[in-house]
Amino acid sequence: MSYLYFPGCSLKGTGRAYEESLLAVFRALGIPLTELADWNCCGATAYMSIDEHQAFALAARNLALAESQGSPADGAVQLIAPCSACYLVLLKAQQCLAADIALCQEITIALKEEGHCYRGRVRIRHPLDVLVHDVGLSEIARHVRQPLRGLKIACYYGCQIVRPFALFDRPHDPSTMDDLVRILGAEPVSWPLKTHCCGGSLTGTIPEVGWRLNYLLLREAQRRGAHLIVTVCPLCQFNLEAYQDQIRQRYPDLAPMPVLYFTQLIGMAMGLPPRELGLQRLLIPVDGLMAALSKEGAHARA
Amino acid sequence: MSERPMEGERSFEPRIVAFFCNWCTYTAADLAGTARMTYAPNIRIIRLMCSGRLDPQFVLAAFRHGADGVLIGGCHPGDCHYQEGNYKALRRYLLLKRLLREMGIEEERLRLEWISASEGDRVQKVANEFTETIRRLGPLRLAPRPGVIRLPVAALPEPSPAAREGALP
Amino acid sequence: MAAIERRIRYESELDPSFAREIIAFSGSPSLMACIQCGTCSSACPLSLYMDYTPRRIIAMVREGFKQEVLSSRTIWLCASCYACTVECPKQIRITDVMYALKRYAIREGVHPPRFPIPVLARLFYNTVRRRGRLTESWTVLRLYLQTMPLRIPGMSSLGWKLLRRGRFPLRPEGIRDRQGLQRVLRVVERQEVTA
Amino acid sequence: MRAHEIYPNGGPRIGVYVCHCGLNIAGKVDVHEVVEFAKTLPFVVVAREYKFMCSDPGQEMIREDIREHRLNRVIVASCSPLLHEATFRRVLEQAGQNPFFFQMVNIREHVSWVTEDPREATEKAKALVAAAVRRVIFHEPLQRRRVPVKDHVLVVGGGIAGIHAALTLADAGKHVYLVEREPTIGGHMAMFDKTFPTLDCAACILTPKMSAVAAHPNITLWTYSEVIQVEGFVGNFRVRVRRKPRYVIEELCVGCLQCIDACVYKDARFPDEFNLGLGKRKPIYIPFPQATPRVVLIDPETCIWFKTGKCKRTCLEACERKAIDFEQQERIEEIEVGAIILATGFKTFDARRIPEYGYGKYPNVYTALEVERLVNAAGPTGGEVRLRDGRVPKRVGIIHCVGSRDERFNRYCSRVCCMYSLKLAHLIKERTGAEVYNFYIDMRTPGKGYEEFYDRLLQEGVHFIRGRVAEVTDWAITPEEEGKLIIRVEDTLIGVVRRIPVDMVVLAVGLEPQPDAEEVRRMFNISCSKEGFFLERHPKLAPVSTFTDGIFLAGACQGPKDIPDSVAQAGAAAAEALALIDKGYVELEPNTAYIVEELCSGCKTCISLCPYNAISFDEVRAIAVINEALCKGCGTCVAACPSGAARQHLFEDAQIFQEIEGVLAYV
Repeated sequence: MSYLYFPGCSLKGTGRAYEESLLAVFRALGIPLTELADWNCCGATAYMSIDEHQAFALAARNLALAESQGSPADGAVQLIAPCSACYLVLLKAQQCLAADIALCQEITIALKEEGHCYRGRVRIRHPLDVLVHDVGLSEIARHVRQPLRGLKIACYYGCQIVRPFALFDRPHDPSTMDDLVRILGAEPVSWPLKTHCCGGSLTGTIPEVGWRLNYLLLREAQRRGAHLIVTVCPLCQFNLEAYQDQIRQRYPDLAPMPVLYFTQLIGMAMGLPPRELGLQRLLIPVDGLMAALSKEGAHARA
Repeated sequence: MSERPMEGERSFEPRIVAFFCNWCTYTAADLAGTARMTYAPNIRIIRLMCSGRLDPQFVLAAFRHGADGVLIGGCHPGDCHYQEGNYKALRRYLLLKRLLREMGIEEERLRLEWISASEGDRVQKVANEFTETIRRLGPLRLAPRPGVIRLPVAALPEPSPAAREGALP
Repeated sequence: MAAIERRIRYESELDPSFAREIIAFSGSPSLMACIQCGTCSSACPLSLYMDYTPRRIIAMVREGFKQEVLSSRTIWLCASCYACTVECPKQIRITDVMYALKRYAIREGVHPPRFPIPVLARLFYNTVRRRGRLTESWTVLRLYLQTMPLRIPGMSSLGWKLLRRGRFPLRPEGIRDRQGLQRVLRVVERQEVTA
Repeated sequence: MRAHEIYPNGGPRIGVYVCHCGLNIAGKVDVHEVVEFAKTLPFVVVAREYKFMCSDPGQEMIREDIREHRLNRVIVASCSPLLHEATFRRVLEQAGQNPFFFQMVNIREHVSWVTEDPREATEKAKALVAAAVRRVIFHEPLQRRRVPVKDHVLVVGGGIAGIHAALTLADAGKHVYLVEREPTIGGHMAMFDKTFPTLDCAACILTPKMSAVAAHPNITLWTYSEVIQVEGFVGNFRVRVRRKPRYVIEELCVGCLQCIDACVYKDARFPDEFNLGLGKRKPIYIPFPQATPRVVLIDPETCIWFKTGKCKRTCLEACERKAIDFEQQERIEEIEVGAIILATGFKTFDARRIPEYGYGKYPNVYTALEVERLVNAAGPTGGEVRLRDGRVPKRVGIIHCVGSRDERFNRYCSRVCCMYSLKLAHLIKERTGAEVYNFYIDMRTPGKGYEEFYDRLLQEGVHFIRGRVAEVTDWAITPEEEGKLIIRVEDTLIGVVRRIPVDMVVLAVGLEPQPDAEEVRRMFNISCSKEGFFLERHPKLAPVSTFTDGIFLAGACQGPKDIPDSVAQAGAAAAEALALIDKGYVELEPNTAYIVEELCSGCKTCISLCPYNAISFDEVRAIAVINEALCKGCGTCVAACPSGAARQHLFEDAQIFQEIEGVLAYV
C-alpha cells in the first residue's frame, strides 16, 4: 500500500526530527511515502478558535489535494498525519462534512474557487496506526537489529490521537505504542498518564500553567522508573522536552528526562544512523543511553 | 367537507396508507403517541393482527384509491407474535415491488419496516422519512381519484354467510 | 481586601437567547440535557486554573449569563484535549462549546485585553490566511513581543538552543497557491455572513 | 341489492362518538368539526362529543342512544383500541347489541399526540372516522370462543419476586411450578446482609420464605433448571423445562454436608460463584448454608472424577443415603399451565466497561455487590470489611450511578443505587469506623422511610459530595496520596475540583436486564422495552401484564426495582394470574379464519402456511378445513388464498377494503 504524507507546520519546524525519523523508518521498511504537494495548515486549534468553517475549508483543501494526488486503495487514499493536532482536525473536518450537508455544500463551493473538489474518499491515518495495524508488529520485529533491552519507557499518547474521533485504539487505556515498544525489546512502564494533556499551546501562552502539567507528567514517568518518554506528537514532544530547565527552576526534584518520537525509537532499534533519525536535534540527548544499549547489544551478540 | 385540492394548487401533500401489525408496529405507534413524538400527518394507519394478513390486493387497492405511498409495519424477524407471519409479509412485499415496477409505479412508494413495540421513535423516523420520499416522488398519477365520499351503497358486496343467516339482532 | 461586589443577578441582566446562539454555534444541542454532574470539570486537566469550572460554564450558558461567560478565563484555558467530551455522560460536545464561546468572544471583542491566548489565535489566523502555513518561530516571537516582552530574556537560551539544532528555522513557510487559498477562505467567509 | 334489503332491521344505523379526552384530544383536534363531519356520513344516525367517553356518563350516553335510536353500529373515536376497545364492546353488550358491531378510532395516540398542526390533526381524525364508518357497515355479529384454562401456574425465577408470587398462589390453593436456573432460590436478596432503609437482616426475612417454598405442598420447586420451550396460549401453555444434573439425587439428600467434608480436596480452592469469587468452594458444594433446597451439587468443571475419571470418590462413601449419582443425566419435564409469571430478575452493570474507574485494574476497587458479600456475616470475611491484602480500610469512596444515567451505557436511573449506597456507607462506617465518601449526581430517596435514612447518614457524618467521578487513579501528586487510590471529582456544590485519597472504592453499579433477556423474551413471545427489560402492557394500568395474554411480570425483569416494589409487583402478578385461572375459562377474540366451502378449490396453499397446524385437508370433499380451536387469528392463510375462500372474522377483506377507501377518500 502506498501512503501520502501530510507533515503539518510543526514537522517543518520544532518537530523536524519527527519528519526525519518517520521518513527514515518508512524508507527502511520499504514503504513508499509521498509528501502531499502544496499542503496547507490543517486549521488546527488556534484557527478553529477564530473561524470554524474556514478551519474546515483549510482541512478540506488538504483532503481534496490528497484525493487528486494519491492512488486509492480499498476505495480511499491513505493520508498519514503524524501531528496529533493535524490528525484530529482532519478527522474532525471529515466527520463534520459527512454529517452536515449544508456545511459540505458550503465548503465544496468554496473549494471550487481554486479548482479543488473533495469527495470524501480519504482515509486519515496516524503513523502509529499504520505501523501497528498495516505494517504489523511482526514485520517491524523482523527489522529490529539492536533490541532496546533494559530500556524502560513511558509511552505517552497525549490527548488528540485517541479521542474523540480516532478509532484505532482504546481512548482510556491505549496500548498500541506499548505493544510496539515491547517488540523493540524495551519495557513499557505502567503509568496512568498515557492520555493526560500536555497543555498544548498553553506552554507558550500561560507558561506556568503549561509547565505544571508537564512537570506532573515528567515526574510521574520518572517515579515509575522510565528512562525516557516516547511521544507521537510534535507539540507533546516539544512541551515535555523544551521547558525542562524552566520547570526545574520551580520544581527542583525533576531529573533530565529524554523525550523521543516513537519513530526515533523504532529507528534506533532498527539500527539506523542517529543523524537520519534527527537524534542530534534533541535538547536532552540520549547518547548515554545509546552507549549503554550498544554495549548491551555487543554483549548479547557475544 | 373539504375536497382535496388539485395538484399544483398548493404544495403536494402525500397520502400514505400504513398497514401495521397489532403486536409490534401498531403498539409502537401508540408508544410514539404516549411519548408525544410528532410526525408527518400524512400517515393513515390501518390495524391488522399480523403483517402476514397483508393481502397484496390491499396495497393495490390503496394505490388505486389514491394513495401515493404504502407503508407496511411488522415485528422484527424472529419476533412475530404468530411465529413467522412477518416472513410471509416480506415475501409478498418483494413480489409486490416487482409487480409495481411492471405497472410503472416507483417501487419506493412501497416500504416495509420492522418496528418493535418499544420503537416509538422509529415510527416517527420512518413516517417522516417515508413522507419525504413520497413528497420527492410527487403524486402518483393513476386513474382519477375520488374526491368526496361516494359510498357505493348499491354495490355493497354480499355479507358473509354468518350475516346472511340472520344472526343480526 | 477585595472590593465588595453585588452578587445578585436580575433577569434583565441576562440574555435569554444566549443558549440558543451557542447551541447553533457549537452544533451541540445536547447542551440542554446537562445534568450538572461535573464530570467535565474533574476530567479537565486545566479546571484547577479556571475561574468557572466547565460545568458552571454550561449552566451559565443555559441560563443566559453571557457577560460572565464571555469574560471568563475558562474558555481560553481549554486546551482542546477532548477529555470532557469523551467522558460526558450526556454526550455534550463540551470542547466544541468552548470553541464556540471563544469565537463568540473574539467576534464581540470581549476577551481580556493582551491575554496571550486570543492574541496567539489571531496571529495564527492571520499568518495562515496570508501564507497558508505557519512558521512557528516567527509566531512565537511575535506573541512574546506583543504579550510578554519581559519574559523574552528568560526564554532566549531555549531559543538559541533550538536555533542551533535546526528546530527554529527562520525561513518563512508558505504554500504556492496563496491567492487561490485566500479566495477559498473569502468565499467561506462570505457564505457565513449571508447565512 | 340495497343495504336495507341485506340487513333485516332496515340497514346500518351508526352512532359516532368523539371523545375530548380532556384536552388530550380536544386540545389539538377540533372535535366539534369531526362530529359535524360524521353526521354527514352515510348511515350515521347520531354523532356526539363528550369530555370523557370512557367515563360512566359517556358510556351511558351510548347505551341510551343505542336504545333510543335503535343503533346497530357504534364508533368511538378516542384512544387506542388496545386501551378501551373492551370497555366499549361491553357497552354494546349491555345495551343488547352484539359487541362486535363496534369500531374504535385511535385519534389520540395516532393523531392528537403526534400531530403538530391542529388543522392537519382535525383532517386526519376525520379521515379515520370516515374509514371506520365504512368499515363498521360490514361488521358482523360474532361470538367469543370460550376455552377452559389449566389451573396450574408457572413461575420463572426464584428471587424474592418469584418466591413471593409462588407462595401467594400456592396459598390460594393453586399448584405452582417454580423454576430457578441456579442451584438455590433466593436470588440477589440472599446475597445481601441488611436491607434498606430499616436495616432488617436480609436472611432473617428471606430464609423463612425460602423454606416455606420448599415445604409447600402446592409448590413444585425445580432449581438448577431452565425453561426451554413454551407453546400454546393463555390458559393452555405447554412448557418444557430442562433439569440439569446436579449429580446428587435431590429426594435422597438431606443436606448433612458430610460429602463436602469427605471430598478429596481438603481445602476449598475454587472461586465460589455465590461470593463472586471472593470466597472459595470445593467441587462438591452448597452455595450457602441456607440454600434452598438444601441439596449439594457437584460441579463437573472442577470435580476430578469428571475431569480425569480417576478419583477415590470419598464423597460416595461419606453419603449414608447413597444420594450421590455420578451417572445422573439431565431430565426434560413437560407441564401444562394456565398462566406464567416471569420473575427472572436483573444483572448488575459490568464495571469493567468504565475503565476510568479502574475495576479489574486496581484490586481495591470493588463493586457494590462484592461489598454486600464482604459485609455479610455469612460472607467470605465473616462480615468484616477487609481489603484483599487483609487491611481494614480507613477511607472509603462510594461512587454512585456507575453505568446509569449515562448515554454511553444506560440512560435510565437504576433506582436502587442511592439507597443501597447509603446502606453500605452505614455498614462500612459501623464495622470499620472509616471515613466514607459518597459521590452522587443527585440523591434519589423517594420511598417510605428512605429520606429519613439519608438524614440519618448525614448525621452520622458520612461525606456527601455532589459530583460524578471522572477517574480513579493511583497517580499520587501530594504525599498524602501515596499508596492510595485517588478519586478526582468536582465538588459541584462548592465549585472546585477535588482529589480525595481513599483505601477502598465501591462502585454502585446499576441494574441491567439479564444477559439472556432477549432469548427469554422470544421464548415467551413478549416484548422488551428499549433498554431490554420486559415490556409491560401499560405502564400505569397494566403494569404486570404483557402483550401476550396469560403471561405476567414481577420484579426487576420489568425494570430496576427495590425489594418492596418487587414484592408488591409479585403480589399483583399473582393476583392477575389467579383472576385468570380462577374463572376457569378464557374468552378469545373471535378473529379466527374460516373457509367458504363453495369457493375453496382445494389448492392446499393455506395448509403449509399455518404456523399452528390448524388447517387440514378434507380428502373427501377436497377442501381445506380450519380447526377454529387451534387458529390464533393471524390471517396469513387469508392473505394467501388465491380463490378468496379463506376469510377472517373481524378482519374481512371487505372491511379492510372499506377502511382503505375511507382513509383515502377523505384527506
